[in-house]
Amino acid sequence: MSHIHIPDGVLPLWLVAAGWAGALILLWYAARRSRAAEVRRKVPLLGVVAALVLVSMSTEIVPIAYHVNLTVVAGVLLGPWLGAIAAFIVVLILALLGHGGVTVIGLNTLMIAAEMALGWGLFRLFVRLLGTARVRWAAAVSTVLTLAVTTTLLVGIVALGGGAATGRETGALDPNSLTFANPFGGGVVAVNTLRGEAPSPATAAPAPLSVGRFAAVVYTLGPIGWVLEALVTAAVLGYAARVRPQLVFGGALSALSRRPAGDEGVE
Amino acid sequence: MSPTPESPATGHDHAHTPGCETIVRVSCVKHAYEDGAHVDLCGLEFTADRGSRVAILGPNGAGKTTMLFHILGVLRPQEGVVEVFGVDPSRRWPEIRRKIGVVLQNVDEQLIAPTVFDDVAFSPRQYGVPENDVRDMVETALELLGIRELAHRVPHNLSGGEKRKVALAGALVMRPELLVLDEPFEGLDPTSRASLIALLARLADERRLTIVMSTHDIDTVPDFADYAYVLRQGGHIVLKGTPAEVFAHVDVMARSNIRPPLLAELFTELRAQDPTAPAPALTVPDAVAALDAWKRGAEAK
Amino acid sequence: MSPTPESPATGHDHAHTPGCETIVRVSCVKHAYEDGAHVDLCGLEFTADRGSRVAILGPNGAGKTTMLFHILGVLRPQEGVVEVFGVDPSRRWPEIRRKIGVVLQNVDEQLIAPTVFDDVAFSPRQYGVPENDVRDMVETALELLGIRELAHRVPHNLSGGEKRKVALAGALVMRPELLVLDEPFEGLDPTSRASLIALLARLADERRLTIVMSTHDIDTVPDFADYAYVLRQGGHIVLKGTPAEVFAHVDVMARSNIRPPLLAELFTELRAQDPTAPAPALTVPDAVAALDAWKRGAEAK
Amino acid sequence: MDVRAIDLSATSGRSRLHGSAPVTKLIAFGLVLAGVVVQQNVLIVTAAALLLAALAIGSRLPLRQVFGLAAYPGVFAVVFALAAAPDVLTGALFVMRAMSAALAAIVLVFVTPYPQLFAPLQSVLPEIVGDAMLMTYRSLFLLGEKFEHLRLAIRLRSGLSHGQPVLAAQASAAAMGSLVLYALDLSQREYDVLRLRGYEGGLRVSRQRAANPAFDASLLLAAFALFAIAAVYRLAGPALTPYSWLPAAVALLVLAITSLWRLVSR
Ligand SMILES: Nc1ncnc2c1ncn2[C@@H]1O[C@H](COP(=O)(O)OP(=O)(O)OP(=O)(O)O)[C@@H](O)[C@H]1O
Ligand SMILES: Nc1ncnc2c1ncn2[C@@H]1O[C@H](COP(=O)(O)OP(=O)(O)OP(=O)(O)O)[C@@H](O)[C@H]1O
Ligand SMILES: [Mg+2]
Ligand SMILES: [Mg+2]
Repeated sequence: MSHIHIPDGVLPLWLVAAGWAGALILLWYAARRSRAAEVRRKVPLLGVVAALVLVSMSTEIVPIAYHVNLTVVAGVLLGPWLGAIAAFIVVLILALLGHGGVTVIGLNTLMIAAEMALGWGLFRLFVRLLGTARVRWAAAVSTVLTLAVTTTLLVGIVALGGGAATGRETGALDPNSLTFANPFGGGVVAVNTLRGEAPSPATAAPAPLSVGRFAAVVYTLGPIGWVLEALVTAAVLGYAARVRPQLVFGGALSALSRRPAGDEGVE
Repeated sequence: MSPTPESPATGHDHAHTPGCETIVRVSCVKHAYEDGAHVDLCGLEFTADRGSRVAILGPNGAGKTTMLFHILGVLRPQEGVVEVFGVDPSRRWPEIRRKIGVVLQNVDEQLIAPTVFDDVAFSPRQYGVPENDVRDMVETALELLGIRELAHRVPHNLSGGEKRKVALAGALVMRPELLVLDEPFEGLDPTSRASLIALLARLADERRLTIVMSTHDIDTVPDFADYAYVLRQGGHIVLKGTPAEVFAHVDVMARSNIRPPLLAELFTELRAQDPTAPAPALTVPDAVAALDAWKRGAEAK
Repeated sequence: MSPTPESPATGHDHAHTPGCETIVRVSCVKHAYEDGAHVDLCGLEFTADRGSRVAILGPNGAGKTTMLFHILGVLRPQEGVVEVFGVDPSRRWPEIRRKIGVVLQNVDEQLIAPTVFDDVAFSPRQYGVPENDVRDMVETALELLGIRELAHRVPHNLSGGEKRKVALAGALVMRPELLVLDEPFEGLDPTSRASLIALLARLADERRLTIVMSTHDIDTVPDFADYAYVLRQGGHIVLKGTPAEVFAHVDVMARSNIRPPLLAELFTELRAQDPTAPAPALTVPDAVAALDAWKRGAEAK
Repeated sequence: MDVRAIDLSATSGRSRLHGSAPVTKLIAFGLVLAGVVVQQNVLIVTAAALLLAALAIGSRLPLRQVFGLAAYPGVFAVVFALAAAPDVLTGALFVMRAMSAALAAIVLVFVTPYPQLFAPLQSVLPEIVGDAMLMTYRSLFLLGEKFEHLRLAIRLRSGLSHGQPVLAAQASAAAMGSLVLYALDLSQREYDVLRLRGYEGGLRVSRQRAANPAFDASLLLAAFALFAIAAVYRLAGPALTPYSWLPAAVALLVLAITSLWRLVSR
């Protein structure tokens, strides 16, 4: 997931403000758009899926210190509008844990909401193209594509932020293991602010950002993370499709394993 | 085929008979789940009168939870009639929901608010009760269950028994007339179980509360229930009556995968060996008295 | 203070005595949870010998699950000794894990594959058993529990009793020597309970399987267990012995919030009324025989 | 999970900070954050960080967790500073800014239960967002526990064994899949529960009130003073720079006294 681990007080104020404005507008709009769904159905679903993303982030796949994010899974289950709300909640709680600054909640919300929406759209598309029998393939391909696109989005933000952009989670690594010794994390973080030198922060010289170099590293190393995420997403969605197919193919809101009773349509 | 403690209920006619007001009626409801599982709650009619305590027994997967869900209007009958307070709960739940308190099988998932106080206050607040009255209602409910000191605790730090009491407080806070419990004793130790039974019995008497519950714990049924219904695999209701009446049908019970309570079994076996043995007693004091009398009778001869 | 059916186990010395090999030993283990809850499993020493079936009793929150978690090496004792197959499970779990099968309290949380077959095949596959052998092992395990027809069902859609059988098949598939069960009867109907007991008893006899389980269902203990341990609130082990020995200590049991089994209660009360009444019998056939003899004795006088 | 430790501290702590009104703490947090973000003087930011540390110590928070979490954004800031800062002072400024902002947020969550933080936000956000936030809180603990048990079951069934990365990864993915299914079924059961309990939108929590209004007032005052000093330094800039050791020294003194007090009154 392209979750920006930028501490408070680093990004330029206008970018932070624009992020907040964009996120709040999205949130209001999303709340309006999802008004059709019954409140008693969407509230628990939102809570459960947001919690699911948070829980998945706090654990790692054992042999490699990689933590999944399940944002594509969340997107597939929630759809784009509820996804935006879930994104905000996830980012807010992470910020209160010190993961990403409080001021960048807006930008992070936009990033994750985009990821969920894209994952949802692409998964729908590929399921239609490949058929429901190849749900694993559809999940994997749409995850890789989603992450590729959102990484590009991130590069865009870095470019916008000018020299001030900094460390982020690359999508392939557990943030807790992001140390200097780590070639991956260190590389990305270092390179985005370096010019000619080797990508080691220890020898880094102060210099403005090179977006080109940053992008080069992200696009060469990023795919490892995308593939891992794609494998997990494929496994999870494949499992879910096997046991509760209607939830995966119809979205969790559309699917009712039993008819809602009498007083539906409270809103 | 089975003892029926009352004439079969037909329609609403006796809903206004004082002292025998039928609160719940389930009549040959059929339900098919998506994956093909069928539950046909036919056979005898299920009724619960005001102030009575009714236990639903049956093997795993018989359809006890399905029946309770129909009573709560969570499921809509595809066939058959469900009436609670005279209306169809699956269509007109909002009209009757204030009169019904519910504790489901998994209490953990039923506690949704962030603190015990807020959780118990959940229903009154949703019904628009003013905040001051809400406070009084919540305190009364917590008091009733003896858990006032838990008010500001967080649900996930409570023990299983405490969670169950909080859920019960949340179900009782609106002073319901009907209480629906799905396996309320699961996972409780015998002493907690006994105190929960005593509490429910007291509530039922004080408030003329009607209680409908499903359980596997046969030995608590004689202590607790006025009436018992027995479901067979597939949902068929095969027995109804007072616990003593029901447990007398050892053969029917066995076909429903239910072993009679230990004491009933003991007395039945005793009688098989010795026809002079006393009739089944279902609670320990009754049994002691019966056995003592029996032995004295033998001595006297 | 309590009956001890064997001399206290000290060290490994008798680990090689045939017929009395100690498989599990828990000796004054103390555990403090993060939130400050303390469980001190002191008092008597807990041991389980090869081929024996041991029940752990105690009120809610006494520390039964905590004790089982220590036996499984999930928790590491801050004080005291835990030995399973002669080693400390929290440090050397990989050496002994093939010999141990586990079914936790909530079976829902153990279903990890989308079909029953894959779920049961989980452990063998993790050990790298060739796929052909895996198939045989899984079929044997399913056969054993009589659930072959479930092999291709989705475990999440099964009833509670069926899920438990699947979990048990998963625990038995590697032919373990020790089976650890946390409240295996919770939520099962009495007949399923009885058949599970029969199955476990058969396994224990056929395979000399050692079974350690916690339970609230006191009435099944006499049928099932060779030995019973009673925990008090806080974890103290206050009683150990055969079920008959343990249940004779009504006073100690009561202090552990445990009501004696119904039959024990019945006989105790009977004796209080009439001192000639027979000594407690714990199973129905025994009780019938004892009562019959008692009454005959009275007649003869 | 960090969340559980935080929740335990927030709901069971007995300090004065725990007892003050959540709104007070939120406003104070906003003031401190604003002061830190506008500040250009590293010593002033350091003073803020020291004062926050003193607050954490004085409130008997679990220090290892608090500082561990605060150090996490610090690592990112250090990396950034090493790479991008023109001089040591600016680098130190970035690090101190990041750490004191994070410290403020972390102290806030360690002394205020999440629902109490969400409650004021609820009034400014769309209803569904507020309700979903509260629902997330409960679900987080339900799912967290569930996932722990799933992983435990897998471990006991010999999954996640070392030396077999592919199998272990497969087992992890299976646990994740199982968790997703449980989550979906849970949301359906919660739907039933909400309906049975009469939910029609608008979850409410009872707001915690100030145990000691005087303490709340002084907390606000202190936060405002911090913000004011920061603003004054930002505006008056060079003129005040020679005296910027003063706030830092005062903060250090406060920290020392608090630590001593805590050691003594253990
Ligand atoms: N959501 C569901 N989807 C599909 N089938 C279901 C569902 N819920 C229950 N069933 C099936 O319906 C039947 C009745 O289930 P129900 O839960 O009512 O039984 P129960 O008597 O409550 O059993 P238990 O004693 O185990 O709680 C079972 O065969 C079960 O598999
Ligand atoms: N993960 C945990 N964190 C904190 N405290 C715990 C935890 N697990 C158990 N405890 C506490 O430890 C004590 C013993 O709990 P344990 O689960 O072992 O009891 P038990 O005998 O299995 O109870 P039950 O019959 O309800 O299953 C209880 O007071 C409980 O609150
Ligand atoms: Mg049920
Ligand atoms: Mg337990």
